[in-house]
Amino acid sequence: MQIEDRKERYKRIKLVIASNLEDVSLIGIVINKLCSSIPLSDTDSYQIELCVVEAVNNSIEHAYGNEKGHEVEVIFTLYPDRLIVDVCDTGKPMDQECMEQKDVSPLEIDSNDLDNIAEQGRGLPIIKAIMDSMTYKTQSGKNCLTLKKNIWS
Amino acid sequence: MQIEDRKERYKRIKLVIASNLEDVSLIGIVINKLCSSIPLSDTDSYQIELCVVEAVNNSIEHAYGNEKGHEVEVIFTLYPDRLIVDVCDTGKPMDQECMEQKDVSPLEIDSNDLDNIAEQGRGLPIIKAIMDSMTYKTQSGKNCLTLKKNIWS
Amino acid sequence: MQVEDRKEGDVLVVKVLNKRLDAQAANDFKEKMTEYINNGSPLIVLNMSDVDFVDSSGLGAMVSVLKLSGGDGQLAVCGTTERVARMFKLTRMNKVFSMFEEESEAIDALSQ
Amino acid sequence: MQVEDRKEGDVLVVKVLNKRLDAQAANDFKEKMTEYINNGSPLIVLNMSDVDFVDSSGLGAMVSVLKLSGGDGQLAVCGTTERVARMFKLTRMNKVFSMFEEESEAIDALSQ
Ligand SMILES: Nc1ncnc2c1ncn2[C@@H]1O[C@H](COP(=O)(O)OP(=O)(O)O)[C@@H](O)[C@H]1O
Ligand SMILES: Nc1ncnc2c1ncn2[C@@H]1O[C@H](COP(=O)(O)OP(=O)(O)O)[C@@H](O)[C@H]1O
Repeated sequence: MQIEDRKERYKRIKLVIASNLEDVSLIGIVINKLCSSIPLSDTDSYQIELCVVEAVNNSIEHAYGNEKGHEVEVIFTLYPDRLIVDVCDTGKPMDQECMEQKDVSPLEIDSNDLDNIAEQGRGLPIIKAIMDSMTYKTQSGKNCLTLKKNIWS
Repeated sequence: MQIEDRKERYKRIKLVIASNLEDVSLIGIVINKLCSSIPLSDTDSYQIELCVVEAVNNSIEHAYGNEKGHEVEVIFTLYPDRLIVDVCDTGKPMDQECMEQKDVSPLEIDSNDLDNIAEQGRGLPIIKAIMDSMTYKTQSGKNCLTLKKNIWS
Repeated sequence: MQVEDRKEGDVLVVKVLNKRLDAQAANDFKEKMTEYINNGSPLIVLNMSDVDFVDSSGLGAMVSVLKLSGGDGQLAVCGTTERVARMFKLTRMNKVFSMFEEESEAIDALSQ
Repeated sequence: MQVEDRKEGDVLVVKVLNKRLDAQAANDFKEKMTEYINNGSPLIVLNMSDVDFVDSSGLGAMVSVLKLSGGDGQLAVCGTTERVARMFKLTRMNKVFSMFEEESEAIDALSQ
């Protein structure tokens, strides 16, 4: 976290786990609680928890290829009008294509054609459907997926 | 966090805030939730929250002398039989004396002698009274207060 | 991943006891369910009332189990909590799985 | 730090609206209370029913206010939640402050 003047009021906490799927639920539980204490509704808190868990799973599974011993950072920053969650890893960066293709449309399916219903690929579409914005950046070896949710208070 | 084989089963999450009293409540809320989801009772969760908040306040106020822009790390590790919370800073180390003097006794007071009732100095005694052990170590510029609570399940 | 099972006529009722059906639990869940199917239980009711979190990996595992079981005439889901039901709706899975509020309704539906 | 106040006869009832009386809020709390005392409200009931967390800094601020007010004939505390009451017990503060469950009891005690 940088040293900075807090020109705009915010609260921030960073959460770090090892690249181990066993510990992802801790991130989920914590994000849910932080959201509900803003306070956001149970539904909103759960949906944001879901997005963050999807992003952390992606870092572990795709950026680190399920290799243990790396770190995934989640930075939760609450501004008066919005919530920003950054999910960062130092693994293999994501193809820009993955970000762009994953519009909300992959959630649409033909429910009668069971064989063609995918077993994967819903993580980024779910995030896109729930959050107000999602951006991805790689800088000096660190990849961050930034999720934004506007808060109406 | 080191790379390590998990010989003994545990779950771990690291929480980091800037040395800013405004953000300490985030640590408190999160620690409380992590404890209650172990699950510990409401009372135990609150008491552990209190100890961790006292330790984080001490790092900000004493180790960093209320100077902003530093980091306080809280590492929550849950083993099958115990909970370990490390509170770490990179500021001025604590005198070993402070640790040793602070027995549970400073909580004892003469309630009729209002003038002599202290306004400070209850942080470490509270921690000693609630946790099963408290140790302090400085290593290569990093100070860690380690709190242990046994878990009966 | 913990489950509890019992027979109701021809139907096997499987209750998921974990609170989270997530990336960590997904493979184990798939294996357990595959075992049930391979051991000759073609009609399965999945009781999800204890599950309060499902992510896309958990959902993927459920889709894979549904395919293996032969479709929604063979597998029914019941008792999803409101938040999980919402996740099913978001991903259109409410149209893929036969979903029931009560376990008894799900058992009846498969027993016919 | 937010408080709400009202007069009941000679007694000023001050309700703390923050959920946390912690190191961040302690100074502000002390200043607000000092203002009440200096503005001529010697009898104060402090309603803590909305506060669900007090740390040693919050406690220290309360002790300082108690001293300034002139002792427990002048200041009474009411409505502490169970967890906060437990913290008062641990630190023996339940013997230092006059504590009441109900606001009305605290007002009565100071009004005599
Ligand atoms: N953090 C990441 N790092 C690298 N690649 C990623 C990351 N997140 C997503 N991807 C890529 O985008 C694809 C789609 O991700 P997603 O929609 O979450 O589905 P799934 O994880 O089920 O494959 C992944 O298969 C992967 O190739
Ligand atoms: N993390 C720390 N770093 C440096 N000094 C500390 C730290 N924690 C405690 N101390 C020292 O120990 C003393 C007692 O601490 P404590 O019991 O928490 O009471 P208080 O913070 O109210 O003074 C402090 O005044 C300080 O001198």
